[in-house]
Amino acid sequence: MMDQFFFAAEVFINGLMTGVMYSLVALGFVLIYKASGVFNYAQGVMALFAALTLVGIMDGQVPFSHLINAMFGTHLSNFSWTVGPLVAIILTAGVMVLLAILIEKLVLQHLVGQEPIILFMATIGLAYFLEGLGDVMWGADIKTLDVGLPQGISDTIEQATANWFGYGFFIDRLDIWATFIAALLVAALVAFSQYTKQGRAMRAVADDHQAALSVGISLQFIWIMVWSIAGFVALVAGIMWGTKSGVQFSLSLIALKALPVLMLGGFTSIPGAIVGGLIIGVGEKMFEFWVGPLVGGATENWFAYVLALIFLVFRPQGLFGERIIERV
Amino acid sequence: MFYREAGDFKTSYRDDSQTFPIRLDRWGYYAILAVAVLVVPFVINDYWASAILLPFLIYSVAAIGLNVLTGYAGQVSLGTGGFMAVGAYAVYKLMTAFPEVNVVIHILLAGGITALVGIAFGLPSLRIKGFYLAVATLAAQFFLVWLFNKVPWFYNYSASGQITAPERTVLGWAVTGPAASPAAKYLICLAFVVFAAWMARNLTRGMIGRKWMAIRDMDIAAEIIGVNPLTAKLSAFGVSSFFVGIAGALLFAVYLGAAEVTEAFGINKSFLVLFMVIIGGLGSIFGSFAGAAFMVLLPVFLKNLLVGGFGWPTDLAAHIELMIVGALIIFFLIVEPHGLARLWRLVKEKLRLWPFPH
Amino acid sequence: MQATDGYVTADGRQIGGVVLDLRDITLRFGGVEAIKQISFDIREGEIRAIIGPNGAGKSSMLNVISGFYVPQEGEVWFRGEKRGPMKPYEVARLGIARTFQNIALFDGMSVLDNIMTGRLNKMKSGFLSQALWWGSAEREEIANRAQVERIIDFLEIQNIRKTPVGRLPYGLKKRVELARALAAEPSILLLDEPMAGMNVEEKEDMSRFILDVNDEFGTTIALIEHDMGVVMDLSDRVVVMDYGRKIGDGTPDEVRNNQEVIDAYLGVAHD
Amino acid sequence: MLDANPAPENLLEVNNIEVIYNHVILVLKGVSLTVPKGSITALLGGNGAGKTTTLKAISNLLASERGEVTKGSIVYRGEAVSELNPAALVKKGVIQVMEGRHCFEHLTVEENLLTGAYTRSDSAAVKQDLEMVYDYFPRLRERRKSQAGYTSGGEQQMVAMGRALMSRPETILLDEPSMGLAPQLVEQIFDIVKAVNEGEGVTFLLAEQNTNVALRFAHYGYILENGRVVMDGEAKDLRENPDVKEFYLGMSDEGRKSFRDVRSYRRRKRWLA
Amino acid sequence: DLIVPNLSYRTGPYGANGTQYADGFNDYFTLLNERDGGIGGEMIKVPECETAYNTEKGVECYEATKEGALIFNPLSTGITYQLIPKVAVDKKVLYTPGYGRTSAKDGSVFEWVFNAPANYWDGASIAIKYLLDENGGDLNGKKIALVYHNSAYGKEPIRTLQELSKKHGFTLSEVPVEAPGQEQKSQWLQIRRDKPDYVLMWGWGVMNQVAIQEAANIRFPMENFIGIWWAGSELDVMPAGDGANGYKALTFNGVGTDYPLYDELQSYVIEPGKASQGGEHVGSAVYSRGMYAAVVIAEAIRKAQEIAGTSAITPEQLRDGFEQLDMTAEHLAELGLPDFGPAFALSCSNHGGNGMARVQQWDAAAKQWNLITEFMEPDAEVLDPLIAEDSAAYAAEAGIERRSCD
Ligand SMILES: Nc1ncnc2c1ncn2[C@@H]1O[C@H](COP(=O)(O)OP(=O)(O)OP(=O)(O)O)[C@@H](O)[C@H]1O
Ligand SMILES: Nc1ncnc2c1ncn2[C@@H]1O[C@H](COP(=O)(O)OP(=O)(O)OP(=O)(O)O)[C@@H](O)[C@H]1O
Ligand SMILES: [Mg+2]
Ligand SMILES: [Mg+2]
Repeated sequence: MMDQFFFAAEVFINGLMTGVMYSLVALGFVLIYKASGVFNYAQGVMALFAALTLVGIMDGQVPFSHLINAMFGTHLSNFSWTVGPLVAIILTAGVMVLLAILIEKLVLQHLVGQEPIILFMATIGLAYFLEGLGDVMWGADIKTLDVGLPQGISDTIEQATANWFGYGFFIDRLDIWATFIAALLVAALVAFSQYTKQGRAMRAVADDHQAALSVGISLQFIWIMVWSIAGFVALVAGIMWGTKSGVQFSLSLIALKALPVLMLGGFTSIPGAIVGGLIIGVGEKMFEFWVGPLVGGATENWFAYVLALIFLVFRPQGLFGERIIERV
Repeated sequence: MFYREAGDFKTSYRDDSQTFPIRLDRWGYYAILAVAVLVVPFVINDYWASAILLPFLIYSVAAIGLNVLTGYAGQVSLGTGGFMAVGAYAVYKLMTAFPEVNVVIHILLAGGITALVGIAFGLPSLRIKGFYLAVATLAAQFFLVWLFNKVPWFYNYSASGQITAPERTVLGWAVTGPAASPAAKYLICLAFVVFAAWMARNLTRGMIGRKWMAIRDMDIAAEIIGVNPLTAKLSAFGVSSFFVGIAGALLFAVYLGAAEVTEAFGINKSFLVLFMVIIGGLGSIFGSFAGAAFMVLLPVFLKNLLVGGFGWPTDLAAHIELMIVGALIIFFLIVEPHGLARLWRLVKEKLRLWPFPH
Repeated sequence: MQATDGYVTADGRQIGGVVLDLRDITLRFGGVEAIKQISFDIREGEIRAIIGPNGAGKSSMLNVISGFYVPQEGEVWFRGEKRGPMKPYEVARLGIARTFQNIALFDGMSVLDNIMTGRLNKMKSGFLSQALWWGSAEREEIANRAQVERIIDFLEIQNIRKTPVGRLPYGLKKRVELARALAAEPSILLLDEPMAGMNVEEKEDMSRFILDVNDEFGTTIALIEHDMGVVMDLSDRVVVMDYGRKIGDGTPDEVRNNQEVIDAYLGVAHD
Repeated sequence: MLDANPAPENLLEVNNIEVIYNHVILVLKGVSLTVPKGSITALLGGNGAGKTTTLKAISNLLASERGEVTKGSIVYRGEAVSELNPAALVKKGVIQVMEGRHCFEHLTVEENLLTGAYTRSDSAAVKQDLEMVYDYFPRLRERRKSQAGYTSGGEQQMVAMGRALMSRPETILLDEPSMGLAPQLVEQIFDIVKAVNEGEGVTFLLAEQNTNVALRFAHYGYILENGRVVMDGEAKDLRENPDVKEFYLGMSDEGRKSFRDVRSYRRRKRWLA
Repeated sequence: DLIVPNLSYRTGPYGANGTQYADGFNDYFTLLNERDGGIGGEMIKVPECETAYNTEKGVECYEATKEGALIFNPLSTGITYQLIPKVAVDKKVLYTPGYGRTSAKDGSVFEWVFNAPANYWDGASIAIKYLLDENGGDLNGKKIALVYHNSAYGKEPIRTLQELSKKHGFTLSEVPVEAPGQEQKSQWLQIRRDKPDYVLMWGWGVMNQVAIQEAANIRFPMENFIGIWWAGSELDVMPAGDGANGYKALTFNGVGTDYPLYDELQSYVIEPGKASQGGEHVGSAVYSRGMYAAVVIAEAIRKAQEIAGTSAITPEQLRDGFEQLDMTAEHLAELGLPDFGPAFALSCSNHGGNGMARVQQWDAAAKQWNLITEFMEPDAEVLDPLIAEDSAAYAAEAGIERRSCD
């Protein structure tokens, strides 16, 4: 009986932790949506691209080696060096900034003032492009990513809980780290968007491109800034998920797990991304766990969406999203 | 002045509201249709049917369907794959349960069933808008796929959960099953495409279409001037799902012949059809065709060019193909955000003025 | 003030009984009280103006009439019956049409289609008939198109009928909006600042249209406008609002000389 | 403005510009105007004359509407500015108040005003200016915490105007400031324009339908019809011009006409033809 | 020339596995061309076409390459289902070793399809057989969980396992994982609670890596965790590091480069730089499986040439070659691959061989797979009726006349 209870608690906690992992991806979406009203479909691919780049740098891979080999008949694969995690992360962040600049210059700049769905479509084009680019640059193999984050069940927690409750809780150390990192990111991002001039400008841009231009806000600057931050967030998400399951194409699909989170929390709310993640994480785990076996399992994907949908019916802008202004 | 409308006067409101008000356009379309019906069936081969024409036609139907919902009624949907699955499974159940009934009726009924499902999943649209709705329709996508995967009744308890289309004939010609000739498959799809385009065109030029567009452009104002959002949105979901269901039925029964729901009707289908609609042009029937052509032909063309033409290794070609498709999507959006259909209209406007710049 | 069954205006038009009666309307948005205990009526065939400073609650009042806002307190009586809670589209079916302060045209549609939407309650052909473009659908479309063309002629916008409204300049958009409202053949027409952003010449045109509608079809008109010249010249009776309260109600002359109105709104006396 | 000795203090010169939307719609067909430093210049004309387009061409906001300047040049303080981006232009001191308010709906009234000061970094002075704006528009002080999307039309107009003032510009391009404002407020806004113009030397170029008020406050006026300048002159001369009087001021020889009487036959203006 | 198209996938979610398989497939034919000048004097052409594991692209590839082609091996159960009816019309051979439609083993219904040496049902049966051996022939009262990819592929073994559970008295719990399977916390917590004695896995792609990682996380004993052959590549175990040590998987091909053939591969293909994609993956489990598929095809071609008396064979002749193929242990040894695959023989009615496979185990320290059993036979008593039933159902559904195989 007691065991059942502890077990439920364990599922609950693991749900929370999974939710945090989802939130890490959702955060990137929120940032870009807040700053430009763009629903960035490419966020998942950006996480993949960042992780690929990070591994590539760490392992000293020659970028585009396949292409070069195919064209010149060479046999390049690796440089003779490897790079430490910290330096590699900084370098990768640099690459993401570069990417943000390119995206602004080549895409967004030309689409100022277009409807959201058009911009959405452009990010889909971007997703295709980045996916191809990531593969061409770094190859399509599965890569193991190890930046020194601890992984596996935490023995300390297991022993402590075993001593206290007579039931050892299994909690992944990677998840604990993810929670810390997510909390930090959220705090920093909330402070930035609510209390700084650039944050205010960013929200202004989301509301009305033309008006933002007319008061002298440089869309170019705001967008590069926001996409850089979102690129960095993607890198963080890529590190966490890549550590967990290897860096490979499927990493880009975690975006689909982030969408219900976003929806539930509200597209425009940074704290919403976290709270939404927690609710979705716990909700889908509990459902899969107790109802799943009755209906054949594998319910998580749709259940997350249905859960979000139920919330939306009551709050169409998500839990913390900005009220949708309806006036005539 | 290559393209002229001057001298093409209308003397009645009926003439003025016809589908192709400009004579030159009308002839052009008749010519295309004539070629499609009278020439193509005689020259078509397996490759052209399977790799190009069938997917193009079937996705055109799906794109018309989604365009009704997203382009005309303004409700972004990412549930297309799921609704196509409804069409596919409905037609499968009908075909196996009533083998004596003509498959054309099955396909239409499958569309009807999908319409009902679409209406049910359209209900949240009364509260939820924009991208929130888009994401909410994903609930339909994932739920439906899960359902067809989990409930064995849908796939007639086959061991692997695959469904396979039995052979059915129309006017004595096999149109489904392995023995169907490319020409027969092509013609049946063509018939449905023409039917879908014609019906969608009728709906969108009349009052129903105006209600949809009113809801799309400004839903509150529409309601105040008398549009009932409930019926307008749900009818859009219904009509859209009807076409999408037909497309799903054709995709499974005529084109693929066998399907497994997670693979054939996954989320990627939803995105693919949405791309077609946006690239082609929201709120344009012609755009649905243009978008379907773009998304079906471009990858095939690029693949043939890069692998066949330049002899690149397939993996490099595939990756670079992705990059090119992505870049082209962005390029076209920049050139004309409202899609290929608008681009085409712009070209016509230019042609009309030519050689003068404006 | 007037006889219950109407009155005769200065220029000799017969005004009928009360068609729309608003009683003690109070409307709140969170803490903001946009309308406080306002009552007034609109009579058959009259041109009724609503004026007041910005943010007084005029547009909100029209929204209450259209059913878009539901007042917390008060009742709306329509043709002698208390109107229950109604959705905006149901209100439209009663024959109440309107235009909007911030133009609410359907940007993606042509002028013609925009105006045709105004006739949606006049077109009854079924779904199937429309899908197949058969029988009633086509006949009805043509008949209604003819009606719309009359309105287009009337408002002198023939040359832009096929233009997408998104491209039109502001003033023409206002005119198209009026056309859309007229297409519904309403018995009551609510106009929210129909002449904002127009120069005198265009205002003259607009005035002419409004008067003609009122004259030809006997349409009752409620009008919000900031141009005092227009208001004073056109309207039969004027309601004045300020901070959600009603501070005056009467003929233009009465209002013009009401001290409270002068202080709150008019500023210097207007000619 | 065909003075023999062109005034050296011309702040803004627009030379014969053409604007095309969507590559095909020619809207401005050669518009030229000059705005002397410290002046209030009015741009008048009917619906669709091209006033808004002219202002947007100056502030480089056409790109986002898929319009472009295809001919002519725009010179600000002797420097061609048509290649600058709008933000850079604001830094140079030119700010536009757009037609139709364009508030940031989700930001509060106060945040809207503060974004106006985006290009400034003197926070103390910004605070002061905020108070100044609130003094100009007391109504805004009352609604400072509400989201701009939920304020009334007139309130939004005040927000837009206040936001522009917050950037401490050298030149303000005002597009239909009086639209939708109560009469007293129209006067008040023009009084503010005048005060800012005289007190702080800010130059104004304003597009206005309310010719009456505009010509009372402006120094110089241009009348635009159908994408061309059809008449220009000192404001007081324009006010006396019989055509302007009839078509823009609604005056006939006998004084103001009643709007009720315009139903009879009216003479159409034929300046262009 | 003999044309053997390679419908591969090197992109998308399963691209990493697909690449290795395709490399092995290509390299073996390159070896034959380089070393022997093809088969029977005919060069082998292997045009490659990218399917991205997508059925529609698969069909496109099939149509694009079928002109003159002998045989297809699309490495995707979904694409296989598309092609089964098509190859019957076009008269092409479809070879689906270890995947595809299990009942295609019945050659009297599936004339053109071959799935030797083993299929999913064989796999399920062999896994249970292995467990029986481990438990002294008794699984009564044991709990076995099946973690599977929630798709046609993953669902394949369920029927068989249910039958086997009836026969051997173990309880079976089914734990589906929705593709792609990046997140499996609830599945593994469920396993942690239910404490099954053994876990079987039908996974593909990222699902495998995550499952092995999670299994390690809940400290599930790795040696009680057995994957099907598609869940038995180096890619699956590497990300879990030491945690994966002891993990087992079925296989029907050898692993590593410790076979004489690899010396020749080295000198004829890899060193001259003719290896597909630079020979990065030579010797990996999936590479070896791709190569094994090529070996079987090559031997069938050889047999067909022998029967037909001509080197330029047709697909029909290739089918006959397959139906008379006899892969003996000696023959494999002659090819330089001793004990690389099971011995099997095909016939008109048996297109699936005898279904033998063996178990391999991962050694995390040495980073290699070790073969820990001999080839084992599946439980024909259980499987044969199932196959007969399923192929009969297909024949009825598709209106196929059962071919006489006497
Ligand atoms: N984005 C656009 N695309 C196409 N045409 C446009 C666009 N914007 C404006 N126009 C056209 O340009 C012409 C001038 O418009 P503009 O808005 O400059 O006029 P305006 O003088 O400001 O009129 P108003 O007083 O009504 O605001 C109009 O005929 C209009 O139809
Ligand atoms: N949906 C809403 N939510 C919150 N406040 C609102 C809402 N609608 C209107 N208000 C507030 O109610 C008050 C009255 O607004 P309303 O739009 O009716 O004014 P108005 O008289 O039409 O003014 P104007 O002449 O400026 O258009 C304003 O202060 C406005 O901010
Ligand atoms: Mg108002
Ligand atoms: Mg304007």
